[in-house]
Amino acid sequence: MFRFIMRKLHFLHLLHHNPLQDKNKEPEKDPATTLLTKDLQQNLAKLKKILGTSNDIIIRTFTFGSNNIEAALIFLDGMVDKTTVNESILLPLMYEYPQSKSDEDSSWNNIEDIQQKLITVGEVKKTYAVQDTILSILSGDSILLINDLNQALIISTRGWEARGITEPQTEATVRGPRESFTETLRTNTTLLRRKLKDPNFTLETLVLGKRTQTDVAIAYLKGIVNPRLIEEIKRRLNQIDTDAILESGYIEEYIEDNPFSPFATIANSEKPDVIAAKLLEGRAAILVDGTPFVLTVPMLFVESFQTAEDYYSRAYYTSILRLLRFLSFLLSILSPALYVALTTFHQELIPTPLLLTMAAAREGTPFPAMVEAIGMGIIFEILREAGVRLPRPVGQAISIVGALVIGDAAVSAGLVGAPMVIVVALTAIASFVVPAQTDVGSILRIFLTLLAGFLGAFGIAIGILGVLVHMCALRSFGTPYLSPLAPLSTGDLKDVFIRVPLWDMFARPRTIGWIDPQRQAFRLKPEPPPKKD
Amino acid sequence: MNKFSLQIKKMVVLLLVLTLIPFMMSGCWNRRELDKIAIVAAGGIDKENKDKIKITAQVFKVGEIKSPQSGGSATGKPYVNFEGVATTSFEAIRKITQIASRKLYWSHNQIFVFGKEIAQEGIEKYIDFFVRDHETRLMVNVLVSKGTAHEILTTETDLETIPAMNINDIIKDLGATSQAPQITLKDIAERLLSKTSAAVAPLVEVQEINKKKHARIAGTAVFKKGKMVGELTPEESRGYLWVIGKVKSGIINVKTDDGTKRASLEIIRANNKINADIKDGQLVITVKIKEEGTLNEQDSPKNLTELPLWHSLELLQAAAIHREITAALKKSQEYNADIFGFGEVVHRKYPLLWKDLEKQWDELFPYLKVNIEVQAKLRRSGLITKPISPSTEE
Amino acid sequence: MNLETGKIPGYQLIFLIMGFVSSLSMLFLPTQPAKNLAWLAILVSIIEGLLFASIYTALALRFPGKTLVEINEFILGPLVGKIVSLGFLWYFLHLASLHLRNYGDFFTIVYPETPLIVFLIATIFVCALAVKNGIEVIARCSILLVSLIIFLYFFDLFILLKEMDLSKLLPLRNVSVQDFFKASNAVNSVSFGETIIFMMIFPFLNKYVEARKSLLAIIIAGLLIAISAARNTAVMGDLLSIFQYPTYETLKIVDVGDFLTRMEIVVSINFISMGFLKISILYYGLVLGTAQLLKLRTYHPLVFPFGVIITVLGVINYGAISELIPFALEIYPLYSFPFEIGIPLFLLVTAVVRGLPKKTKGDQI
Amino acid sequence: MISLVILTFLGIIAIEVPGLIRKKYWKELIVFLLLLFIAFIASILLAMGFEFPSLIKGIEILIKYILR
Repeated sequence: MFRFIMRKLHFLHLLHHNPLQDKNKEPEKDPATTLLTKDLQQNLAKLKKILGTSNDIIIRTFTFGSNNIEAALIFLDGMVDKTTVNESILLPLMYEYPQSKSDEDSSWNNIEDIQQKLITVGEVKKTYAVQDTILSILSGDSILLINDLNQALIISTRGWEARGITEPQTEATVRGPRESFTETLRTNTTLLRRKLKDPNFTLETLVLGKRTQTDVAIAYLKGIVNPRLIEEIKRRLNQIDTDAILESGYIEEYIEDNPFSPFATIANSEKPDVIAAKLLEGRAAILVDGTPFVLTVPMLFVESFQTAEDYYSRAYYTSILRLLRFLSFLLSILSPALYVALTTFHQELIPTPLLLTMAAAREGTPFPAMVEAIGMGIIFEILREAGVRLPRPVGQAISIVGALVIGDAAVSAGLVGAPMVIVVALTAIASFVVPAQTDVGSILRIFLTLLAGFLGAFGIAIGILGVLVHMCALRSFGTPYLSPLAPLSTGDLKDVFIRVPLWDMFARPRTIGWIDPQRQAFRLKPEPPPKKD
Repeated sequence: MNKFSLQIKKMVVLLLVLTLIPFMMSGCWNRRELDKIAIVAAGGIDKENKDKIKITAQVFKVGEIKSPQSGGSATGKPYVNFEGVATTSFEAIRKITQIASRKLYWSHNQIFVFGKEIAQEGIEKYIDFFVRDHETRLMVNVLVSKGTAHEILTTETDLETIPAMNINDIIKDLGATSQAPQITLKDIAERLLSKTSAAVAPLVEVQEINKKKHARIAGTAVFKKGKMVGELTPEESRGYLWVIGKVKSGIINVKTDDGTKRASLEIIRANNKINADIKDGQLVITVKIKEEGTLNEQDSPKNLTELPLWHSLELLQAAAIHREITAALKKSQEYNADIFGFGEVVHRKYPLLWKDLEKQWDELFPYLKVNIEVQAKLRRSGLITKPISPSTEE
Repeated sequence: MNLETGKIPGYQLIFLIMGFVSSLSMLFLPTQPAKNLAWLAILVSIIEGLLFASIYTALALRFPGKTLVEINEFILGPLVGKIVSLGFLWYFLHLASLHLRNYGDFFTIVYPETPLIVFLIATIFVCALAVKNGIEVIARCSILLVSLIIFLYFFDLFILLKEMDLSKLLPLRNVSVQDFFKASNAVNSVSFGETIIFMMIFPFLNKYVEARKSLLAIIIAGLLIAISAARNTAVMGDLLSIFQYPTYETLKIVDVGDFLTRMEIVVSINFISMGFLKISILYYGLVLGTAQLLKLRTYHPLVFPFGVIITVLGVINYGAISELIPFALEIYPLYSFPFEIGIPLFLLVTAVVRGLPKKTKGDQI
Repeated sequence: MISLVILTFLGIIAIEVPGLIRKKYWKELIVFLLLLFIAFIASILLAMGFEFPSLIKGIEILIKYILR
């Protein structure tokens, strides 16, 4: 026994060694880390060796100036804007350089001049390191190498085919902005910038992923956000040592507070207005190149029940919707469990006429209610998954077949009772009302239905208590997940079960935006003009 | 800390599995599927022979009541009566499982009927189970049959599907005439627990209409220490209800025009107040009734809404109420059963004196002096102010 | 030596104590001798409870940052202090098991065919999770659960209004003074006196002065129990005396428009959540106290072993529920006397007389 | 039943012990094992159907003895 544990411990120990880190311990042999030399051909050979022979790597060698200076422009086809390369780099070098420099003596090696006077591109940098040049090429910049110079110019020529800004696919709104983030980081930051014209809006970028070299940006509003939150985000991001970041979901999993929790502790959205609002509340956003989904931290549980539209439409109806969403969430996790508990343990709680109807419907069905509930739940999940994955036209066919099979055929064949179908359908619809918690809902639903099948209402209560304990213990970047409910902060309840009018929400959420709590003036309540006497 | 929370998670998963295993293994103890229970709608107890009782349980035949899938082609009665004979209630109920394919489920029991014989012998030993068991309801309506409980549970129904629901609905509508009390098991238990108060229960009988047996409410059964000692007629029953303040509605017929004509008055609301006093060393109970009614029907040609006649109508009404109360009081003193709970009133007023009074309440009650004060008002006269056939004499 | 790093604000203490005090009391209280005056007996017991609680807070405020176990050692010296602490730990252990058993017993009435042990294990497991997560999490759970319970409480009260007959509360001079105080004493020792466990929790308050809020919590919780007792009496009258769980039976009566019937499930919800809180708090105090007594660096490994011990003790506590009520009425007040008032009072008096804690350089709070 | 008890205890050990060893919390480990041993004996006895005397009866006798 003990030996077994020790062996297991040893194994755990091994796991802590990262093979990637080990490989990086002999950096001298890697040509990428060396410096550029003055010999152009040598440099080119080095780069070719690193970049390989892929045919999208374009190495354009040319000479310019009266002295026929050898130079090479290296870029990746498809990732650069050809017009920029042609008109802003090659054209000035090859046409204008001779005129401006021919008379003078060999001051051609003044790279400053080239950078300052010739290249008509916005962003140009110099570098000595091979590593930098490689990275720049791979991310779509062009590299200008000049013979006899041990520096290279990194010319920003990024430009590729990108999807335009479209309507958000996951968060539909009736009222409110319809733009959504795209796959390009720069576009996304621009969208945010346009919403927040504030010098305090800060973007900090870093590159993650050994092989994907994904640009990641942390966005926040200086002065509102808690500096320790930013530090913590950076700490956690820097700990990520993996070879690929393809989507923000990758990052999410690496930086969660409690990786085993079924609850998401990091929010995401593809709507710039949502992200801007969250930044304004004192949160920080993590933008990842290559995905329209932007992460925000810290996330509170109640955030799942708030939508952007809540703040664009009027307060009364929004408040009703809020309550409805909480109800839907409860329904989606509880209704099959309650149905099972009521029909198999607590029949006394069902009003007599209803009980008779339900009993009549159950007459002759072969499976116990719990098996029925779980089976129907699984069938529903299958249908849903099929509907999502299949191409649109087929997806609709699936839903029709599903509805027919479950809703009608199964009932009239006496396989399941009609009330069960109603319960499952209700659950399904309710679970879509709170999209952020849909996946948790599915897990909890099955968990609670099992408990209800074994112990009735007691089982449900024990299950809910367990979940509650877990949720109370959960934190998202240090913020209690159930705040402002537990720990209670009464001021923030203005935006939980109901939404009070905007003019009454003076403060940012206390657990998040306490650095600069007040967000608007008091007494903003609009009033009719005073009556003239 | 991070590693620790990881440990906690591992623990959660592991222990979840561990706790679930025993659940899986020993199955589901209290589970009863809806199609495995027989929903009892009514229970009845009869005397079978010297020391055995017969419990009748009326069970819904769920498939016959509503079958949404197969349309309404229900054949046969939608209920079935099971009978079990044994010495105790519990045993008799368990015996029913020998003939019924499903386990009886009492939580939706609507009514509970005692046969007359068993009521006269004493009900307290048979209801213990129904109060004690967690499945049975305390709010079940209790009644006493003039014959056997079994015959009540086999009566015909017209509007409802099964006799139990039929009788239950009749009892719920008792307020329309206020001629029998609505009594639940809780009320009976409360009265049985009290040393002085006597329990009552509505009385049902079987009446043949068009050769069909129908159940009909026929007054009140009066218990004394758990044994039925007598009956109250419907009128006396209302007298009883006046005193305890449970009259909701009903008709009072009074004779007008020197007893030649009649008028029907409807009771709209009534209040009661019972007070106990000791005057000159004698215990006097004062019952004050305040009643309001409307004139609903008259066959007198006179315009009864004219003031002097109106007032006399009010007095006649008060007198009628007074008569009913006196009749009920007389009966109860005759049976020596304190159905009104006067003892409790005295108890609350004179808690210290009560300790002695309680012991001699049986001797005291038949001669208890009760003052009845009735104040009756008429508020409305319906839609017309004058009779349809106005008087010819002027 | 930081066993517990969590801090709880004062308002959470109110929730904790309310949950703790009203847990069992909503369902079952040894008020049988007081008959229809149960509510009055409870009101009187609030005063006793306040007395007790003020002793605890006085002691806690004298030794800020110290739990009961540490105070014992500080005042009584290492050896005697440890022995006394051991006594307290036994008391907490026994109390936790007693409540767990009581809790299980209630559910065996609702689920007669399910073995008792299932309820004990399921409950103690959830409690163990909470205890593992520390006092902060228990306190946060208490906010949600107590809010829920208060909501349900007023809901109950509302739907029972129809069934109430306030004259059933009378007469006032129905019970002998002896019986009356017997009941109020028992109520005090069962519900308010057990707040001695909070001597283990006061040190984790954000501001130690807020320990005083426990008095407020006791008043609120006491009023809630008293009203619920009055409600039960007004609905059921003398019938109440024959029932094991009066509140449960009272809510069985509910019948609002043929739809809201048999609301006893509400009582079950109440009882599950409050029982969870009460057992968790006792369990937490026990585990923390043991760790402090033995000067351990963490209390986490003790949670599960103690969980098993509590469960086993719960099973062997008593044979039948009929043993419990005489025990709660006759023996329990005596048994709990030294723990609930005797020793705390002695500690306080000793501390005052000896002028403890002496102000030294190291000891500044 | 007994196998379940043993399984539970093995589970508890598997959860707690590795962490304690890794942190070199020997004292805690000893206390843990001691308590677990007590719990184990008690629950095995219970699982085997050993009839424990009623605890509150014992307390009652004790209290009455002290008071006398």
